[in-house]
Parts: sequence; structure tokens; C-alpha cells
Amino acid sequence: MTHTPKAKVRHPGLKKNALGLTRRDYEGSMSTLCAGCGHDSITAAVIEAFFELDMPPHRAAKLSGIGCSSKTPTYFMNESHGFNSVHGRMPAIASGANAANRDLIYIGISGDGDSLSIGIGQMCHAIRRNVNMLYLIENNGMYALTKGQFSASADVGSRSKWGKSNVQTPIDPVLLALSIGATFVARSFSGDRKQLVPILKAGLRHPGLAMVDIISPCVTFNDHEGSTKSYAYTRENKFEVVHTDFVPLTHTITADYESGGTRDVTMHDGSVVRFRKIAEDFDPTDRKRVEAYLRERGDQGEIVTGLLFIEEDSQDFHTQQGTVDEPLTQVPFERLNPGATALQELQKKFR
Amino acid sequence: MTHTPKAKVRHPGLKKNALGLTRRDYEGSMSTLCAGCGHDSITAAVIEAFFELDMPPHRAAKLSGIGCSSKTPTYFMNESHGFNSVHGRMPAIASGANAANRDLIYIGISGDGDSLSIGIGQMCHAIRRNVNMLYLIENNGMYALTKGQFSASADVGSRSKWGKSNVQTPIDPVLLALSIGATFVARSFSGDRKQLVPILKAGLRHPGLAMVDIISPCVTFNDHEGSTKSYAYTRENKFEVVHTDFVPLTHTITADYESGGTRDVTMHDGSVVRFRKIAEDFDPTDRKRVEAYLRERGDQGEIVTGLLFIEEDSQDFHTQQGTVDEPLTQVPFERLNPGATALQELQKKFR
Amino acid sequence: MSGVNEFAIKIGTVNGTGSASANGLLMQAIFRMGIPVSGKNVFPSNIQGLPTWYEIRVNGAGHTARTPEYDLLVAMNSATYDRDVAEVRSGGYLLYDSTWPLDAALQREDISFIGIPIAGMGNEHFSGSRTRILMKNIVYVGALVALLEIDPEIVKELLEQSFARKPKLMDANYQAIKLGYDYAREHFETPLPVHLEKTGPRNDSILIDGNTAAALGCLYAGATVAAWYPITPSTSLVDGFSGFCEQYRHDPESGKNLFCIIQAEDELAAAGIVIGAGWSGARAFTATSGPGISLMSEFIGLAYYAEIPGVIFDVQRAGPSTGMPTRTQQGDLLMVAYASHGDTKHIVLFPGDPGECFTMSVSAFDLAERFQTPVFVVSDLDVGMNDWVVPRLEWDDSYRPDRGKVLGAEDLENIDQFYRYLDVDGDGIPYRTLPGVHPKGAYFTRGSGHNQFGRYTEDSEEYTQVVDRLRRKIDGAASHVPEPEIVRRPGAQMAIVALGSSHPAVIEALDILERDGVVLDYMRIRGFPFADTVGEFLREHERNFVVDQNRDGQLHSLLTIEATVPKERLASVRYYGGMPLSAHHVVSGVNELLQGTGTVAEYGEEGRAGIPDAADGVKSRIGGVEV
Amino acid sequence: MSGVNEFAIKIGTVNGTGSASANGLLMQAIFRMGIPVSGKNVFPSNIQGLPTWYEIRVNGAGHTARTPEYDLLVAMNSATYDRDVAEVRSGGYLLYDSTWPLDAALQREDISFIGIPIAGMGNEHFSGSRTRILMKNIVYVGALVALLEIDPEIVKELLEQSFARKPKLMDANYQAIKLGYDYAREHFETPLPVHLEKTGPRNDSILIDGNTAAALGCLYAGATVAAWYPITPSTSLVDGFSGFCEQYRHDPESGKNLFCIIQAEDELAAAGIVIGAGWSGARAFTATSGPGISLMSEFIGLAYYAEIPGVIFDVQRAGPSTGMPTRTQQGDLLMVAYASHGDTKHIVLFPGDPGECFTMSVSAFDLAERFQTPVFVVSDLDVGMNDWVVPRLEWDDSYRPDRGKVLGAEDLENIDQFYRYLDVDGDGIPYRTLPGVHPKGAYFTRGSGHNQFGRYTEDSEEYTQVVDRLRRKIDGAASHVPEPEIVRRPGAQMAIVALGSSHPAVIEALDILERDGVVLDYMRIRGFPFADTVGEFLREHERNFVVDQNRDGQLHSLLTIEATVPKERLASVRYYGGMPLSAHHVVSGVNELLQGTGTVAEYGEEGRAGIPDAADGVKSRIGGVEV
Ligand SMILES: Cc1ncc(C[n+]2csc(CCOP(=O)(O)OP(=O)(O)O)c2C)c(N)n1
Ligand SMILES: Cc1ncc(C[n+]2csc(CCOP(=O)(O)OP(=O)(O)O)c2C)c(N)n1
Ligand code: SF4
Ligand code: SF4
Ligand SMILES: [Mg+2]
Ligand SMILES: [Mg+2]
Repeated sequence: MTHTPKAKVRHPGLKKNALGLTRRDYEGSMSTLCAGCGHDSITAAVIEAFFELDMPPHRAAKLSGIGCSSKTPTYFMNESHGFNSVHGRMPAIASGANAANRDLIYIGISGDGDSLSIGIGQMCHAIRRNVNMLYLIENNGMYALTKGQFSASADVGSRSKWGKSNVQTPIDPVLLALSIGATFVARSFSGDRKQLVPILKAGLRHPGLAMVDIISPCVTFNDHEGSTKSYAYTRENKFEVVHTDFVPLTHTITADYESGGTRDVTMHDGSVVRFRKIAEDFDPTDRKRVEAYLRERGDQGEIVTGLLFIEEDSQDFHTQQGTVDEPLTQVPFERLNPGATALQELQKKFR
Repeated sequence: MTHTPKAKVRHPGLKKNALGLTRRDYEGSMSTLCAGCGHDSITAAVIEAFFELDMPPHRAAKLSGIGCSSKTPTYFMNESHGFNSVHGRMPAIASGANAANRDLIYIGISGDGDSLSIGIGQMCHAIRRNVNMLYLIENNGMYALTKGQFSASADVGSRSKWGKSNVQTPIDPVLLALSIGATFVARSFSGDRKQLVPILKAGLRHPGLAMVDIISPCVTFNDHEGSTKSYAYTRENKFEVVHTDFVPLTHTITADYESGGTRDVTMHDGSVVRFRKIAEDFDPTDRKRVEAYLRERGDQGEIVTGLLFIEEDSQDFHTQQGTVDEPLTQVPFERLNPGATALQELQKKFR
Repeated sequence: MSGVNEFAIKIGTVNGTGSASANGLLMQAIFRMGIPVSGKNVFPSNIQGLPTWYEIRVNGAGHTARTPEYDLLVAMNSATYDRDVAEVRSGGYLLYDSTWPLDAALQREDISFIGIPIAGMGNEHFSGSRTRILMKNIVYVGALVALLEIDPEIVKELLEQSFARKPKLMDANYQAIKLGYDYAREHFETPLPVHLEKTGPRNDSILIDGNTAAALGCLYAGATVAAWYPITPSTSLVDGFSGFCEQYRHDPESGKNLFCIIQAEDELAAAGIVIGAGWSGARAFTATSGPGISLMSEFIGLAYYAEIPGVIFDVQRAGPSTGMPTRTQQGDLLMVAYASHGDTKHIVLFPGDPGECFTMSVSAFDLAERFQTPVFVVSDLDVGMNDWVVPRLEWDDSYRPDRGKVLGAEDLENIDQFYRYLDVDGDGIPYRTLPGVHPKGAYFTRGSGHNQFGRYTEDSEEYTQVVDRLRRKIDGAASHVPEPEIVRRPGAQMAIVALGSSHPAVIEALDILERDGVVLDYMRIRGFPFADTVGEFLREHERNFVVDQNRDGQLHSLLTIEATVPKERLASVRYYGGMPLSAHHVVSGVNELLQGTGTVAEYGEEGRAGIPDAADGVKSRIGGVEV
Repeated sequence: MSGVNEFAIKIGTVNGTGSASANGLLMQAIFRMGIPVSGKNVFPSNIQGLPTWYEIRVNGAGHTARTPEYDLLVAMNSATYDRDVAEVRSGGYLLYDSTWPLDAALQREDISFIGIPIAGMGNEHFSGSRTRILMKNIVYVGALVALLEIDPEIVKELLEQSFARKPKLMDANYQAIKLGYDYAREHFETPLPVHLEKTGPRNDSILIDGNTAAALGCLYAGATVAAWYPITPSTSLVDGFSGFCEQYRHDPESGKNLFCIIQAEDELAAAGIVIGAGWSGARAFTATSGPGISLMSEFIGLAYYAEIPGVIFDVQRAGPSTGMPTRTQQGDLLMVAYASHGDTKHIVLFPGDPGECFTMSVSAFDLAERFQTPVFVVSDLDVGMNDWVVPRLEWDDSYRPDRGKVLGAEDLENIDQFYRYLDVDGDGIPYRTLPGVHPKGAYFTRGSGHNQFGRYTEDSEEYTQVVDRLRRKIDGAASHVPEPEIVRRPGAQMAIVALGSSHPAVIEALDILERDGVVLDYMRIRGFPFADTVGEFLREHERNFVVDQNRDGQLHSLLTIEATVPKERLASVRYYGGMPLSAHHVVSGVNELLQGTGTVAEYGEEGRAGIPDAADGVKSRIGGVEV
């Protein structure tokens, strides 16, 4: 059992963020996942991202479907409302919650089973609506909670712990999201917190749906020879495109990343995301070139990671629709109800 | 009301195919669609394709979901079994029918509402399974049968007959299918039978799922200024990439298409599909270049049509799975049941 | 029984030819004359080219249930001439387009034929095929104005209102009316014996369909989030809401929307969006029909178990499966009451007319938030899409939404610890908090096992404690759903029980039966779980004829399970042909049971106790008439 | 009551540590000694690191329902020591790992503590953390071999069979057994008073779980297409089928598959695939649990209305919503009986043990094809996933599938015209054809309105004709589903009614009640729609205690609606905590009703008639024991 221990006593020596909160204030209940599970590393990265962005935990809402991955919202930010909904249906819950209250920070956590099989339709349409949220797929190429069946992202030739071999073409959530117009698409690896945290931070600030596919090996059912989602395989085959270095307006985070070609992308909240390209000529704003590049590298057996695509003038669902700026949940009844006189007036047309 | 009249008397003068059947033998009941509906033109093309391929009608199965488009299987091939199932669920019915009997010719007819909203998950997964079938989306950018709401393929800025304007990014079934690994992807226009019939024929022969997105204007709810799926708009903006000239082994069909660069693709039943390229350098076997090209032309506001992508070594679901060659429905019970002795034997492990 | 202000007409046309507006005009004119009237639209699941009918019943006594006894048939569709001619009651009238001669085979001795060269006149006076087709309809309206003595001033007034901004169209329409009117006056004795007599304007009532009224209810209840997927016959509810929002829900300052309407990708998503929004604190709803409820089943169970408010309109159509999407039925009662796997039970409201669609929509939101659970408003195509005359809708400006037990920031600041699923007040209803309000309000919502503190559990006792409270909570709603409407007649020992759109037919049937010496009380059920009054009423009557617009007697089943009454006292009358219920269905069903073998209270070796199959035969006992 | 061949043990471990195989070894050894035994796996919805228990009950008299009266608790998980210690019956034993001293607070005077330094010995004798963790489990098995006097030869034999190809593992296991065995022999008086006495091998029985047996049923019934989506507790059914197919379903010549198993993208698709395959003529099935049935609702209505065969296994788990996925319940009965919107009713089979899972799977395919409709086989986690001792499965090689009324090419050649939905034989079952067989067999299948000739219709009479026939058809199945099993005791005036996995608990309860002077008959329902026998039996008894493993008394409701019996004769006993049913649940439920106020047959102002709330309290009346 891995832990995200929750300390009740404050440690005065712990680093505080602008809100005066320590990392511990962003932690959740103890994880019940298997020791070494990739999902737990992602949880740690999520905690880090919220902490570093000085986001008040109670202003966030954590949503998920069903699966080992979907259990993780319990393991971070105990002071946030959480909603572990039903299998594959997190996107609809998130769309509704966001429709009602556009002011909160939404983080949706899903698995490859949850998002690419039963929930693929809901995911596509949440992407299409461009719901303002961070959407994580903790991708282990399988249904772990039901004990290791192949998911739609299992690579051809993968072998399950039970010895069966997958024969179907995998669905790549990154390519899928790009094809249907996603405004923010990234991929990372649960073991690479250095890359992941900035991506999550960028995603949290993106005004629209930020989809992050995170390769997250399942130690119990997948970490054996033949599995292409295992730690070993992923570490060897990952090909890093860009590091995302998130630069909030208030203070600039400097990390000791290798330098290289960089490109700044202005987020809609005014903050700037800096891409550090490893591949030559990589432009995360040109959808078709990104697709082509991903395919090209993919043909070489490489998994490209980084913030792969961002639409600079992304408009979230509410902006498209023209919803009022305040959350609908806070509009007083008086402004919603036209009143008795109007009712009499409008009934003229039913005479 | 448009007709696909069904003559009971044989006209000795009518052209016959290799089976001795005339076009009339491929017709169905009278259409109840609106006069001028694009879907009726597609019906006519389907009839033509089956006729020209000398396919016995009773060896075909016609499947659909719900919508004006999904009504069309009633309007062709009265001698085929038909299944007008529930909304968005044709792909599962087709997968099951095909699983049971791999010998029939499956044609699934859907609409953009049926396939891109409620049915998008099933469509993606039928594509992933590469079910051996011809899959048509009769795409009018809307839900016609429920009277004109926008569908997920409605273009931004489209206006409905009811005066509302669409604000959401459309989902392009062609790009979507390409992104998830479809083995045969084409697009055509209901008004262009010359292009459509060869595509349908190629699709019927493709060993796997052949997805054809057919722009099919709805005269009743969509054919007015502002609609990007109207006849007028589509005719003006269509940009033809390739004509598909289907060449069965038995006899070569020659049509008076303009000549140009050609490329032959060998189908898995041994027949050859000939692409006549209109765009320079178009290669229908290179997925990433096709995607890039579609995006590029799309950026120019053009709708690219033709047989856009084909995977030359496509293996259908049964081939991948290793199912016996004969239809499972025809395997005699004796070969399925291990018998009483085996039952006693195998129960040793439950002792 | 036909005569002045007491007759039924049926108009047969081709769909997609614009006859709907002509028929609406007719309805509204009659309505404005102050005479009780109803219109039933019998339309195909198709866009253009198939037969469609519109039936208008006028009844001074206020009986406006559908009746298949047509005094006048306006046959505008040659494809259905034979059927239309056959349906005219003996002694009735057939108005047809005499531009082409009528097939001799269609002649009937016992009815009068009124031939008017409608197409001929139209072609002569109008140009453009579109105008010609549309004006044909107006010509028959004109003829009916003369034949039925509709007030021409009212018709003029209506045209003026409709075409205020399109004077050209106004002229054409007016001309068409005159063509028909003059021709009828010239060639026939007008008015017919069946005609109208103005009873004065009834400003206290309106002509409205249930979906529009429900949309208004949602508007007035303060609903802000609507998520839906188009499906007949519910689509017009969200269309209506959307229209009202455009009118009343723009922020005066910014012009922005004080609402969020999401056309979802399917019904599953629509339900999920409603749940997400309800969880966040918005009043949210969806509208659908049977297939949508089936698809929402999983989500409904989640909302029940995780205790999330939301309102679901089920405008029922004829099932099973896709069924007949443009026909009416009450076939979802059982499903809705217990929707989803596992032990579940839901609050359901049954509006009996558009007026109640309005008021019950508001109640539905109050109940949903009070009981923190999905609430269903179950109407049907008849109530939802047909125009009914109902009293003007009223609104009390002192109404404030019942948000139920929601702890705000201040409450949370002052309490020690918040537990989401604890039965603090002993009424089975816990407190809830909304996201984003206060760190102390945070809790984890889940559809998996949880204890009263909101924590995950697989422990039997903890699990049981929560589901037992849920049961108490929903049972407690029985005294909060609308009470049944009860109508008593002196001396009645037996009663009719019904719900929803069955009301007008039952009301009329009660009169007919009384005339025949069968005096019955009546209870119209309006909510589920059943109020105690329901059981009391049933126990007071030695026999209760439960009227169901479905094949399997679903209300009968619900009462059998849930009401405290011996099932021998419940008999079943069922009609499920898809047309709005008529009095004769009820009358013949009851009569059959009364004349029956008395096996209702006994137990044969076969058959379902208390549900003799007699009622199935309703239609066959009224001879030939299509029902 | 404990003693030789009559005791219960419970083993508490941590999941993911390999204890499942150790417990299985134990079970199998006891089973091979010929003594009636049952094992209940109480596991969390989690992969690793949480508490999990395994319960074994041995009962020479054959009562193998779960009992929470533990004679011996093997406490291997320190996280649950307190709870585990508390659960030992007074006078019982606690076996724990004495490598570390037991917390003094855990001491109990009334039980004996058996400390064995399991981890210590393991660490001493084995190397590698994996082996050490695994061998800990085998060490406690070894101790139990001594303490319970399990036949060591049988244990050896089992190890040899398991590790035939892995001699190294075999050695380690054998060594671990010996460590535990020797230590126990040396330090304690063995055997304990509760121990085993071999009753000779019972070659006529097997130890099997219901899902595996059902998988075998599908194999033997000739099912060729399976479509599914993983969900606990149904997953092992398809896994089993897949394993059997690998073994028995390869074409001897080509080596290719004589089956097609599709892991679908969700349950909706799984249902659709089954329908598509059934339509084409294959025997097709899916297996799921409650949430899957909710999701399949729309498709189920299609299959019902379009009359397409298919078999759906619902291995129930505790609902509502996601509920407790690893706990058992019978919470889907109402949903399955009437699944989908509109008027629908389905054939349902209720296997009472793994043996019936086998036979009823075969019947389900026969019934599905005979009646051209989806057939449900409804079991639960207890029957589906736990190992039960049942008589050896038998197969009659003369069995041939009942394909129902399918017209082949020759039939079609010889008939004039084929109409899909015509009631040719008057039994409500029409003829069908398969695609691809013959041009004359072509027809159009649809979920929308159709007439008896298979054509689209919106006509009331045509529609009604078809749905009336459907009702007759399904009602007709009542005499084809398995008859109830009836057990009579002389002099009984009252009876218990139950279904499925409740059987062993009821059988035991009948004995206990009789000992207390309450003599009851028993009926175990095995199919729906209910056979006439069901109503007959109920009417013969003045009171029928209906046992339900759900909160709302769903079988009770079904009987109330569907059986020809006054509802006053139906009382309800309910347990729904998620553990397998125990005799004491039934006994205390019945006793409470017997000692009750007698209000069952009367009608108070409140409450649900015939379902006094007494049974809810079952658990509180047995004092402290977790149920
Ligand atoms: C409707 C429904 N079907 C099936 C299940 C069973 N189920 C639980 S988790 C899961 C798969 C989870 O896979 P994934 O989303 O990839 O999460 P992982 O466990 O791999 O992190 C399934 C099929 C369910 N809970 N609900
Ligand atoms: C479950 C369900 N939801 C909604 C509907 C209503 N409905 C019927 S057709 C349709 C849309 C059809 O759109 P499309 O597939 O594009 O077909 P078109 O009519 O445009 O050809 C809808 C929403 C339905 N029949 N079933
Ligand atoms: S089974 Fe796999 S995915 Fe699930 S918790 Fe364990 S390691 Fe993580
Ligand atoms: S409404 Fe549109 S799509 Fe439907 S039949 Fe008419 S023209 Fe065709
Ligand atoms: Mg996964
Ligand atoms: Mg469409």
C-alpha cells in the first residue's frame, strides 16, 4: 500500500505557498492502490501542481469515473468536493458541474478503460464542448480494477498477465483528441514528475478542456515482459518533445531544465507557458503538423511526450455560449423568475 | 415523396448483371423521405453498386440506427434481411451479426446524429474491431427526423432553419476514423453518383470496415442560406481528390472518367481498386499524409472527397481473432458440444 | 348527441404541407369563441408526404376527451379517402376537394358530401407551388368558417396577429379564407346543424400544450441548467424553455445568458449533466421519452444513491423500444417508479393537464432539492404536445424555491464537523453542501457503498444504515407529493382510478356511466410514492377500476404493490392503441368488468389475479371504429 | 452445536498476498474428505493491501449456508485483529501469528489463543520476499491440517497436482505445510474438539462456482458468440467460457476458433452484439451485473419487441448504483422482470446453485430461441463466485438445441409468402428466418411499430395485435420455465418462499424452525413468468414468508403483482447486508413475523401492506454479530 500521508499537525518548517498552505494541505486520504502503482505518482504530481499554483483546495472539484485510476481523487485535496461517479461518465458530470458553476477549478480523472471504451463518446463530446477542466487519462493499457483485461489503448502484441495477446489496433487518446478539435493536448509519463507537473499546471490554467494522457504503468497486471505500458518499456521508448515550464504572472518558476529552443504560448488567463523543445521545429499550435509528427515518431516506435498542442485562442463552453460571468448557482432567484405580471402578459399568446 | 419504384413485372429489355438480375431486383419499398432528399440519391447509388457487383440481394444484410438516413435500408433490396435497430447502436448489431455469420455482405447505414453523437463510441469501436462491412454516414449536419437540431458535424456558423447559430467545433468523421486506425475511409457527396458508386463498390469489397462519409443535404431543414451542408454550398466547395474506379477480377468496368495520375490498390479479395488522383501526389495509403492533406484543404474551406485512405493489408475482425472460415451459424451442434464423456473428464479438476 | 357546440371534426391532410398552422388557426378561433374545445394531432413519424390528421372536438359541457365519432371529416388527402369516408358517423358530413371527382366506390348513402374545388380555386387565385399548397389549407379553413359558423371577426383578428409583420402573406391568407367561405355559403346550406355558438370570451383560460407549460414551469422555478437529447414527444419542452430563456433570461446589463442549455450527445450524458449541475447547486432538468429513460437508468440509480437532486421529464410515447414515437401511451410507469438496478424508488409526479405541467414542474424542483433525489414528471404525448384549454396560469410572487437542507458557508463555519449522510433530523434527509463554498463542507460523493459519514464502506451495518435511511426518506415523500384529486358522487360504492391524460376521458365516462345507472367515485393520482389518501380511498371502495393507458396495467401493478388495499378490490381497464384515451374506452372497460363473471375477487387457475383480460377487448366492443 | 464435522472457520488476510490459493487448497482438501463444506470469499473491491476474509463452514448434516458463528478464526491481518478476535464464538479459538506479541487489549477470557510464529518460521526457512509472503499462507494451512485433522495425504496429493510441473514450488509448499503442521502438533493438543472426520470420497459431487458452471452450460448449449464488458462478479463467467473454448472449441483441422468472444466497449454494445448475433442465428450471450443491466435496458426492449433471442446473465451484486461490487444481493429482480420502457416482460431463470447454473444456462438458450426473446439467468455473487459442493454435472448426448420456429431454405422454398410476426400456430410465437438463407425469407426487423406482416405501422389495431400476441407469448412461457422446487413437511400450514442463493439458508432454517415447533413448507422459485404451480402453492398456505436478499422485497412485489394469491398471504423477510444469507436471518425474520401483531393481514393507515418492517431488523436481533 502506498501512502500519501495526511498530517494533522502543521510542520512549521514546511514550505508554504502564496496562500500560506503547505503541500500537506493538498493531500488526501491514504491511497489503497498497489505499492508502486503509477497512479499514485500522478496523484503526487497533482498535489504539487495545485500547491504551486496557489489554488485554494476548496475551490476545486475532483471528478472521476470508476477504476483504480478513478479512485485517486480520494487521495488528494481532502478539502475539495469529490465525485467518484459511474464508469465512463465523468465527462457528463463535469460538464454539468461546470455548467452550474463556472468559477471552480475542475479536475477530472479517468482511466483508459473509463475514457476510451465505455466513456469514449462522453470524452469526445466534452472535448467538443471545450469544458473548462483538466482531463487526465491515467493510461495503463488495461482495465486494472477488474483484474487486467486489455483496454482500447493496449498495443497490438501486448500480453496480459493471463497470457493472452492483444490483436486490435490501439486507440491513441492524443491523436483522437487532436482529430476532434481538442484545444489542449499533452502526454506524459507518471514516472516523470518533472515533466508532468508543469503540464498539469498549464492544463489547469487553460481556458477549455486540457486533455493529458499519462502513461501510468500498472505494476500488478502489466509490469512484465511483453507489456508495452510497463515502466521498463515506457522509460526506454519515451521520446520527449517539449518540457512545459509554466510561468504564472505572480512569480516565475525557474527549474533546472536543460535549455534548448523555446517558445512561449500565452494562456488565456494571461499567464505564459514556455515550451522547451527537444525536437527541432516543433510547433505546438499547428494541429496538422503535430499529428504528422506524432505519427512519424510513432512509426519509429517512440512515444512522444510533452505539451503537444494548444489552441491559443481557445474559448471554453461558457464563452462560446455567452453565459453570464458569475456562476449560475449564484444568480439570485429574483433575477431568474420573470414574475407574476410577466406570466400574465406572456399568456396573451396562448389566447 | 420520392420513389424508388418496384416493378413486379420483368422488363425484358432491362440490363442484366452476371446473376441475371436487373437493377429493379435491387430496389426496395417506396421511399417516404422528402422530395429531393440527399439520402434518396445515396439509396440509388447503393442499388447501383450492388447491381454492378453482381451481389445476390439475399446474401446482404442491411442495418441501421434511427433517423431519416436510417430509414433508407427499407428503400433498397427487398430481398435482403434488414434491421432498423435503435438510435446510434447499429455498429453493435452489425458486429454481432457479423460475428455470427461472416459470410454475408453487411451494409450499415447511419446518420451524423446516429454516428457522431449517441453512437460515436460504438462507431469508433466497430472501426477498431475492423468489422467487415460497408459503413455509410449520410451526413446532413443535423438531426433531421427530430426536425432540424444541429448535429456534431454541423459547421461553426451554420444556421438552422429555426434561426439558431451553431457555435461548437464540428467533428469530422473522416479525420476521426483516420485517427483511430480505420482501414478504409472515403468521403463523397450524395449528388455525385459517378464518384459515389465506385467508392461504395470498393467499400463492399474491402476486408474490414469501410467508412464512407457522404455529405447528403437535407432539403427540408438545411437547404437555405447559411447552411454549410446544403446542395449549393457543397457543390461549390467540394474538392475532388480521387475517383475510385473499381475493377473486379471477373470483368473490368471502364467508365468515362477523366484521366490523370492513377494508382492501383489491391483489395483483399484479389480485385483491384484504381484511384484516379486529381490532386498531385495523393497517396491513399499513407495515413499521416492524408490527414495533413485533409487539414490543409480544410483550412482552405474545401471538402475533399474520394477514396481517401485504404490500408492495403487490412485484416478484418475474424481474421485477427482466428475464427473458422465458415459462418459460426453453420457449424453443426456436434462440433460445438464436447459431449458427456468430456464433461466427466473435465470435472476432475473440480474434485 | 351532436349539435350546436357539440361535435367532432377530423381533418386529413399530407404532412409537410403546412396544414398544421391552418388547423391551429381553426382551434384558436373556436377557443376564442369561448367554447370548450380540444385538438388532437395525429401525425406520422416522418417529415413529409405521409398522411396526418387533426381532430377537433367541441363540447359545450366541457367534455373534450378525444372521441372517434366524427360529425365532419375534412378529407384533403386522397391517399386516405377510403378510410376517412368510412369514419364519418352516420348522418355526418364529408368535405372533400371536388377539383377531381370522388371515386364512386367511396359513396355512402348515410352521409352528406360537401365538395369544394379547393385546388382548383387555389390554382386560379394563387401562383407559385409553395403558396398554392399552403393556401389550399386556408381555403378549407374558410369553408369551415362558413359551415361551422366560426366568428369571422376572430379569424380576421388571428390572421392580423399572425401576419402583423408580413402584410403580403396576410392578404393571401385572407383571400384564401374568403374563397372557401364564399364557396361554402354559395353552394351549401350554412351553417350545418353541427356548428358553433359563441359563449363569450373566456379570459380566464388559455390554449396551451403541456410541454410549453412545463417549460414555463422550469423558467419560473428558476431552473438554470437544461441538458437534453432530441426525442419526440419531449423536444418541444426544451425548445419552449430555450425560447422563454431567450425572452426572459438575458442579464439586463451584459446581455449574457442567465441559463445554460446543453444539447448533449445522448440521453446518458444529458442525465449526467443534470446530476453534475444538481450536485453543484443548480436547478437542472432534462426532458426525454421512454428510450431516454432506459438509457438514463444507470445514472438515475447514481442520483438516488448519492442523493443528488434533478428533474427528469418523461413525455411518454407508445413503446416498447422505438415503438410509435408519435403516439401516446402511459407505458413507463413501472420503470420510472423503480428505475435502475438494485433497490431504488423514485418520486414521480403525474400532471393531468398542461396547467399541472406548469405547477408540477415547480413542485418537482422543490421536491428534488428537499429530498435530494431525482424527481420525475411523467406526462405523455397527449398532454405534452396537444393543445388543451386550461385555466390561465397563476404565479405567486412570494414563492421562493425550497432548496432543502443545504449548509452555507456560515453554517459550516459554525459547525464542528459536517457529515454528508447522517440523519441529523430523524426524517431520513441528511444535509448537503455545495462545492466551492467552504473547506469544511468538502465530502466525497460516490455511487459505491458509503456510510453515514460519507466514507467508502463495504461493511454490512454501515451500508444497511444508509439504504434504510434512503427508504425512509423516499417513503416520507408520500406526504409531500401532490394529493390525489378525488371526486365523489353520492351513493357510489365503486370508483375509477386513473392518472395523467386519462382525466378528460374518465370525467366524461363518469357522466355516461351515471346516466346508465352506474355511479362511481373517482380518484386521480398525482404523485408517487402514494399518499395515504390513496390507500384510504381504495379501501373505501369495494371495487376500484384502475384505468391504464398501457397493455400491462402498470398503475394497477403499482397500486397492487404499494397501496394498502387488498388486490381483489383493484380491477384493471386498459387501452394502449396509442390514440388519446376516449370516454368509450373507459365505459366499455368498466361495463365489461361489471357484466363479467365476478372472477375478479376469486382466483382461477390461470390469469393474473385482479386483471381479467376483458379490458383488452375494449376496442373490439365499440365496433369498427379505429381506436 | 459445534463439534466433529460441524464448525465454521474464518481466515482474515490481506488481499493480494496470495491467500486465495491457500484457502482454496484448504477447501478442496476438506471437500475431498467427503464432508459437506462451503467457502465464502469476502473480498474488497480493491487489488492489493486491504483486508479480505475467507469463511469455511463444515457441516456433516449438509447445512452449508454461511454462518457467522466462528469456531476458529485464523487472524493473519493485524489491521483487523480487533474485529477478528471479537467475532470468535465464546469457547472458540483464535489462531494468530505469534512472531509479534498480541496486544493485551485483544485478550478474551472465553476463547483460546493459538499463537504460531508464522512469519518468523517463514523468514527462517524461505528467502525472497515474494516466497516469504506466499509461504506464510501455506504455513497456516499446515497448522490447520494438524488442528482440524485434515487428511495429510489429500493435502499432499493436491500439492502434487497443482505443482506437477513446478517441482521447486512443490517442495517449498510442502515444507511450509510441514512447518505449520509440526509446530501445531508440538505446541497444542491436536486435533481441536472441532475437527474433521473423513466420511469417504464423494465421487458423485464436485466443488465448483456458479460462473464456471454457467460457462460450461454455454459451452454445452452450443453458444458461439459471447460479448461482454468486464464487471465484478460476472467476469469469471466469460473468462471461464473463454478458457473452455480454448480447450474444446478449436477446429481440429484448421485449429481455428469455433467461437467468437468479443470484449465490447461497454454493456450497451455487448447487448447489441448479442442481439445482432441472435438475429443472425447464433446462440449468443452476455454476462454482466446490475449496472450492466441498467445500461442494456434500451436494447433489451428492442430484443423483446423485435423478438430476437439472446441470453443475459445477471450475476447480482449489492446495489444501488456501483454499490458494493464484491458483496452479494438479489436486488435486480424487479428490474429484470420488466426491463426497458414501455410494456415489457421477460423470461427469467433463477439458479439455486452452480449445478443449476449449468442446466439453466442450457435451458436459457432453448427458451430464448423457442420464445424468440431475451432470457435472463439471474444468479448472484454468492452462487456465481463462491465454491459450492454440488452433484457432478451430467450431460445427455441426445440433447439437441431447440432452435424454435426457424424456417430454413427448403421451408421457404415451399411456402407462398413468409410473414415474420404472424401468429400461425395460435401460441403467440411467430416464425422467423435467418439472413442469407433464402430471398423469400427476407423481412425487416425494427423496434418501431410493426404489424403482423412485419411492415412498419402506426395503426392502433395493427400495433395492438402484435403487442397482444407478445403478451400471450411471454405468458405462455410460464409453463416452460423450470417448475418451482417444493418441499413439504407434514402438517405445515405456512410456508417459506425463496429463490436463488437463499436456498441453503432456507433449508437450514426450516430444520431450526421445526425444532422450535414451527413446521413450514418450502417453495423455491426457479423461473418467471411464474408457473401455475407457484400460485397454487401460495394459495394452499395461509401465510407465505417470502425471503428476499434485497431491501424492498422484490420477489415479494413480483409475487404480489403476478401470482394469483391474495397479498395478505404474502409476508416478507428481507436481508440485504451483502453477505451470503444465513439461516438465522430467515429464522429471526420468520419468528418476528409470527410473534408480530398480526397486522399483516389487516391494513393500518401506514406502511406497505403485507410487508411489516420487522424483517429489516433481522440483524439487530442476533446481537453484535456482523451480518
Ligand atoms: C457500467 C460498469 N461496467 C463495468 C464496471 C466494472 N469496471 C470497474 S473499473 C473498470 C475498468 C477500469 O479501467 P480503467 O478505467 O482503465 O482504470 P484502471 O483500473 O485501469 O486504472 C470496469 C470495467 C463498472 N464499474 N461499471
Ligand atoms: C434513444 C433515442 N434518443 C433519441 C431519439 C430520437 N431521434 C430519432 S432520429 C434522431 C436523430 C437522427 O439524426 P441523424 O442520425 O443525423 O439522421 P437524419 O434524420 O439527419 O438523417 C433522434 C435524436 C431516438 N429515436 N432514440
Ligand atoms: S491493479 Fe494496477 S492500476 Fe490498480 S492499483 Fe494496482 S498497480 Fe495500480
Ligand atoms: S427531413 Fe431532410 S433528411 Fe429527412 S427526409 Fe426530409 S430532406 Fe431527407
Ligand atoms: Mg486502465
Ligand atoms: Mg443527420
